[in-house]
Amino acid sequence: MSDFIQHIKQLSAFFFASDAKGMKTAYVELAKLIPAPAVDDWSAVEFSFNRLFVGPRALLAPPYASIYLDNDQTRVMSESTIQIRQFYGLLGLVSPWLNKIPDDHIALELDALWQIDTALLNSDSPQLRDMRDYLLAHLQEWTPKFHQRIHAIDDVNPAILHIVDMLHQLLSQETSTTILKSIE
Amino acid sequence: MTRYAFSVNAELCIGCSSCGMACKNQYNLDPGMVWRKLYPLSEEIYPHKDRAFYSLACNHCSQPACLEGCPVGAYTQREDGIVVHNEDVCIGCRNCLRNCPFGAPRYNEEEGHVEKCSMCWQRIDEGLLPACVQACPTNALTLVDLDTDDVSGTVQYPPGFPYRPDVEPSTRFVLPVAPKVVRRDV
Amino acid sequence: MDTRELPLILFTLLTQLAVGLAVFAALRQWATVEGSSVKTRNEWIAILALIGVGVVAAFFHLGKPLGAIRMLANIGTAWLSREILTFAIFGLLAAISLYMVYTKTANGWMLKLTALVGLLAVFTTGMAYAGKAMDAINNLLPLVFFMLTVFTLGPAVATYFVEEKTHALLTSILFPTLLASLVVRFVVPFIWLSGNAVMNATGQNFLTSPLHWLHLAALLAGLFFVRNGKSIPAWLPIVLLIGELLGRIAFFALVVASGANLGGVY
Amino acid sequence: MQEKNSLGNTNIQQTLGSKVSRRDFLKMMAAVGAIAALPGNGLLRKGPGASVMPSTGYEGKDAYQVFHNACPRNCYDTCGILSYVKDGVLKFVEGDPASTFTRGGLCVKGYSYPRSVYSPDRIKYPMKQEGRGSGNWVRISWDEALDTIAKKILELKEQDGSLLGLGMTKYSGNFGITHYGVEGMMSSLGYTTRFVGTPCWPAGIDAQNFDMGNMWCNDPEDMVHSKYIIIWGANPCTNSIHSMKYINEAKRRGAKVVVIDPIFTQTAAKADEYWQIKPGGDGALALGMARHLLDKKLEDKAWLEENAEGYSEFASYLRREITLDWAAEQSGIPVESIKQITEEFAAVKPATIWLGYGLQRHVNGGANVRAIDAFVAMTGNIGKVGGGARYGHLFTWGFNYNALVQSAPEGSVGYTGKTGPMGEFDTGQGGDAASYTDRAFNINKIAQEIMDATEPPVRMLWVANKNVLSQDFDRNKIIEAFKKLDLIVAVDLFFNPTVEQADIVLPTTTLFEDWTVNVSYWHYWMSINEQAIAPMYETKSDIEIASALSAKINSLKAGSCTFPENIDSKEMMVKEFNDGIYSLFGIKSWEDLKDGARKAKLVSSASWSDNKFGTPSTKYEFKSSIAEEYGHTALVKYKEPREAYASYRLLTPHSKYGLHSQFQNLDWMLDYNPEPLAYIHPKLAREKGLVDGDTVRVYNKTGEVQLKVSVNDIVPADTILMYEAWYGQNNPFNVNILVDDESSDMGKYKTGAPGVAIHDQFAEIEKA
Repeated sequence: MSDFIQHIKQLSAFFFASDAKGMKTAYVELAKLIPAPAVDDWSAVEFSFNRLFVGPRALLAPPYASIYLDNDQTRVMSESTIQIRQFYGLLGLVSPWLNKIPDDHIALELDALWQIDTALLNSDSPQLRDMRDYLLAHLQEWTPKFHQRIHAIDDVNPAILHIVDMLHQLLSQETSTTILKSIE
Repeated sequence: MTRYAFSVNAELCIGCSSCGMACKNQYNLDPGMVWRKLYPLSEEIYPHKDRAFYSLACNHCSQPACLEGCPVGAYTQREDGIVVHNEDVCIGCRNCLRNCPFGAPRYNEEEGHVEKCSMCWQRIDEGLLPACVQACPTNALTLVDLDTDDVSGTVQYPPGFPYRPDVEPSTRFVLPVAPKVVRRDV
Repeated sequence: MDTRELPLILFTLLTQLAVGLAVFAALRQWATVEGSSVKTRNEWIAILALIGVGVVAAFFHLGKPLGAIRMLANIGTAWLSREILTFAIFGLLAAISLYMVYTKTANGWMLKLTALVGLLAVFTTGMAYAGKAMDAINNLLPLVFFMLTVFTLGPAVATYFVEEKTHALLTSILFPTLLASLVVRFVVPFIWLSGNAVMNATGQNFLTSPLHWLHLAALLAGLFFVRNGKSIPAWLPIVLLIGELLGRIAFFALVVASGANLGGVY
Repeated sequence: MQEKNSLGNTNIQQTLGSKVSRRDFLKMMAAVGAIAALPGNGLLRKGPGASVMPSTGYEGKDAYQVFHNACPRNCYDTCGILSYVKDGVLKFVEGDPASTFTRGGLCVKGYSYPRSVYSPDRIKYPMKQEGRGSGNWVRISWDEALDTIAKKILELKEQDGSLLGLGMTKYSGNFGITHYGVEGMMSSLGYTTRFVGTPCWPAGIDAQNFDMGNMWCNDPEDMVHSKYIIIWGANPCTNSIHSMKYINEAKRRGAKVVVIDPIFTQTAAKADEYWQIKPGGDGALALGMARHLLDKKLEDKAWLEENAEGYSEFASYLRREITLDWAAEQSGIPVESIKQITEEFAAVKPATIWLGYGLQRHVNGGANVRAIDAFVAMTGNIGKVGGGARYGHLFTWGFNYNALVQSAPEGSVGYTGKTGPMGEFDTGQGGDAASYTDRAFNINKIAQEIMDATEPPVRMLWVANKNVLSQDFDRNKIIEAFKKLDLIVAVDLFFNPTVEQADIVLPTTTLFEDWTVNVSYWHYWMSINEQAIAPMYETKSDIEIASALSAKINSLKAGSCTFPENIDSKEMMVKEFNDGIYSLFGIKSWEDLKDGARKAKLVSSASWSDNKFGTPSTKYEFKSSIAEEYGHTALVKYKEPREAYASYRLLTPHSKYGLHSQFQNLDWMLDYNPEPLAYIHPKLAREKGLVDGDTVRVYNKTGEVQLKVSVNDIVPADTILMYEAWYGQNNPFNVNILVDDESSDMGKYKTGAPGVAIHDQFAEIEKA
């Protein structure tokens, strides 16, 4: 569990990175937990990262949930984005980039998951568990498509592929264990 | 009594497409989804290609074939004649596509349901015009009440539109007029 | 063609085959003096299986399969609802018939009733597919087409369940049906040509489509090899089945909707 | 579906049973005490006021906050917009019902606005390209971006002793008044190189200034009073859709409408009569019509007597050199038609001509406009309600241009040669009285000017409100010229061909994220543009960029920039208003505009209603000394059209689905207009063996484009028509690959540079 928390925090940090340095820091942290391929050229990672998630060219894999959950895949800030904002609201949380960065940005959603898990460490509230289940299910609904889309793109930097694979694997595992628990 | 209908005046229509885009804008339709659009008249009907149009969406028929054939009752018709489709009830059997002579219902593959023009009944209930009608810069597209408004001088079945008295489409039309043309000889 | 229609192609074809088999199972029972002694168990198993597969297939044409049960909601006006209902009853009766045949308690009336409801179900299908958007088939043609399929595939496939001597009975039905089917299906597209723009376009589509001509070829082959008194070759039902399948694909793929011609001359 | 509404995804129900339903959510809201916000990566503790669950679709007017906005695109109609906002998100837009001109409507472009705001493809952050055109971009902070830019500017100053090495090109991407802050930013840095003039309408502006002393059209709403309307080279059905209702109304009241255009436009289809004129033959036709007025003695002698200068000379010129047969020959319009329409036009008053911008995009465009003006003047329709030679106006543009008017820092060195105005909106006021000025280059010859520039060469280019590589002429030449530049900075919304060639891109706000005020060059309404939503990502308005750059460069070297360091668009907008504007529009304060668009209080809907003209003679001048000064004939005279340089005329007018390179790239627009087409006449199609949908090569000396053809009799057989547009980054289509930078005759006088002969272009066409 606590390992999972660490992963989520660092994954969130990676997707939040605004430059190669930030990507490297998170990557190195994650490498401590799960062995990762060595990276020699970090600016190559950054170029690739920006083509996928940042711009200025049209994004190859926009990092926003609504793009994968809605039929409308060319609009951000949709209803489902606002629902995630409401969800943060229920947790008593709010994005500092309200109405600037869509609330369903992957890094923010992972951060929310991290916040819940950290809170659960010292207080086991059934409601919090329900909300964790919801967030996890929500992530598990779109991140596989996100993962798939990135894999469909030519010459994505291996470091980024490693990260999205890791994200995919962690969330899938966590979801299955959660479902098992919920069945008991 | 009130019987709402669209009136499409092709003489006044300037083919600007504002009506169709106003509709997408009002309901934030998915890309690719179109409830209202312009249908250019073929040269047998109007002598110049792409220069005369019917702006068409749902014709809110008096005997709606969509409603009659819908197995789940997703369609209802209001007192005022507006045919409303309920996406939540719809199960996407597309039988209405097989029945509407005007191709008004559109299938949304992703959502697995059919969608169509609602004549903006919520706006009408608020005393507003449908988004498309409000958007029309020349009053070519108007909302009429067939029970009270004078629609003489309009036709129900113009060329370029199916003759279907069996479903009684409510839309009324005015035909386009072509100008005198002086061409250079080249 | 629109692959979304594939489930319906299967549904209509398989259920019509099922009804055809039911009719002949009942017929044989009725045609013989001592009712239940005739062995029709395998037919009824096949019939149930066909209905099952057909219905399962039908689910796949829905955008929201989970809502299928709601399809009974509009019995009042929607032929589609009525179709679902009658097929449900047909399925039920077929199950009962199988049970009775199995337990040797079958009586002719029950089987005849089942066959009758089956025909009724095909009737509702015929009405349901007379779509108002499709000028070419907004009439009794779907019903005619479907019934012809019933009386083509029924006797043809039934040959697999009966012994040689009963072939005569089947042939006596199959031959005229094939003849009628061939004539109707050959003539209709030409009649469409003389109709309005969308009917004409439909006619054009058919007359230029290999699907249509292969279907006719299958029927012709049938006529050639089905002779009174002669037995039906084992491969023929397969050919006819394929023929009907191609014809059914054509039916779903080639009919033009009037909405496709807005702005054009009708 | 129910679950979809409440949870945004249905599968949860399957995966976790019905654990989390809408109801549970509300329960949770009550149950869950806010967790202490931990030092995570982003999410913070939320303040009070948890909002309710969202729902879909239209929720009724009351569910939204409504803001006033204004469409700032380069368009006649400049529509007031109502923006409906919920949860801080723009949901949909409508027209501002307060304006009788737009009457609550927008256009196909305006209704697509929510798509551009929330397109995932928007430029989000300042970014730096490692290797121009390499596609290798790194995200940088605003601070780093401005630092790089400021240092480059200081370096140029160091190197050249002036800032003339810094060039700026900007045009009509956003006509909001505060966007002149871009020019202001340049002025506040010193004397720079400006790409001046306009690709749009300069020849006509000069022509009307020579004739009447200003470009000043009647209120378009008074066309309802016109008894005869000639729409000459304009296509309002596409480019000013809200004007059509007035023309229709005039028609309903019995007016005759004639459309003169090389193309059978949508507007032509709405006319009583359409003339397919030979492109560039407009002047000849107008002079022929004028000659016929003389022959039939239909001119308004009294008015001419009173109000015209040089008329007799003009009349004798007509008698001496113009015949109807010649006019028919030059224009392609038969003599009989010319006679008939001329007589009909002269027989009624008021009668009016709407001169479009298309007809002056020729090497003889200005001369053609003067000839048409002259015809209207002869019939005595100038200064009449429902009459006039309508072209455009800047009557309502009398703002302070606070953003624009900035003085150069102490001791700035600049250009000492003679320069003219810096574009059509340059009110002449402003700048300090220094002997130095900016260096003015022709905006329409950007490639050539950059290539030829010396002492100093242009080393840095600032691009704002402009997509140079889509909209400027001879695209291939521009790519070459750009190689001479050390630093290109592009400020934009989307990754367009210009951004592709930039070294630094700065993300800018949409109109919904900024404050400004807008007026039109056609109608007389003014609309405020409120900030309706927070700026997405790290976008900044032109004003915010200017003030941030000012702060940065002054921190590096004090006294380098005079632009206010802490000012936002709203403050700047407020400063734009003055008593002149207030009294013209009859408002007490700019705040009044929050109730809706306002119309100027006009003495008369007619321009020049008092017949006091702005010319030296205060009369209507058929003979203009100023025209002569600028190298044109003083007298209104025929000017030869451009020689063809290829087999077919190429016309590249505006599309209804886009405005220059904006809108057509949006997904919704592609639903209605998926791809570019070349329109050719059936006769030409037969000659070339082409049918609808064939792909063709259209090429000439400047380049080649490939696209599909539509065989269509709206074009003559000697003409290829394709609409200008940028279809987004995956479609290289660009008509300006085929348009050279040949100048039109006029424009220097009022806009600082001549226009471009956009419609004097020629090309070949072959099956690809």
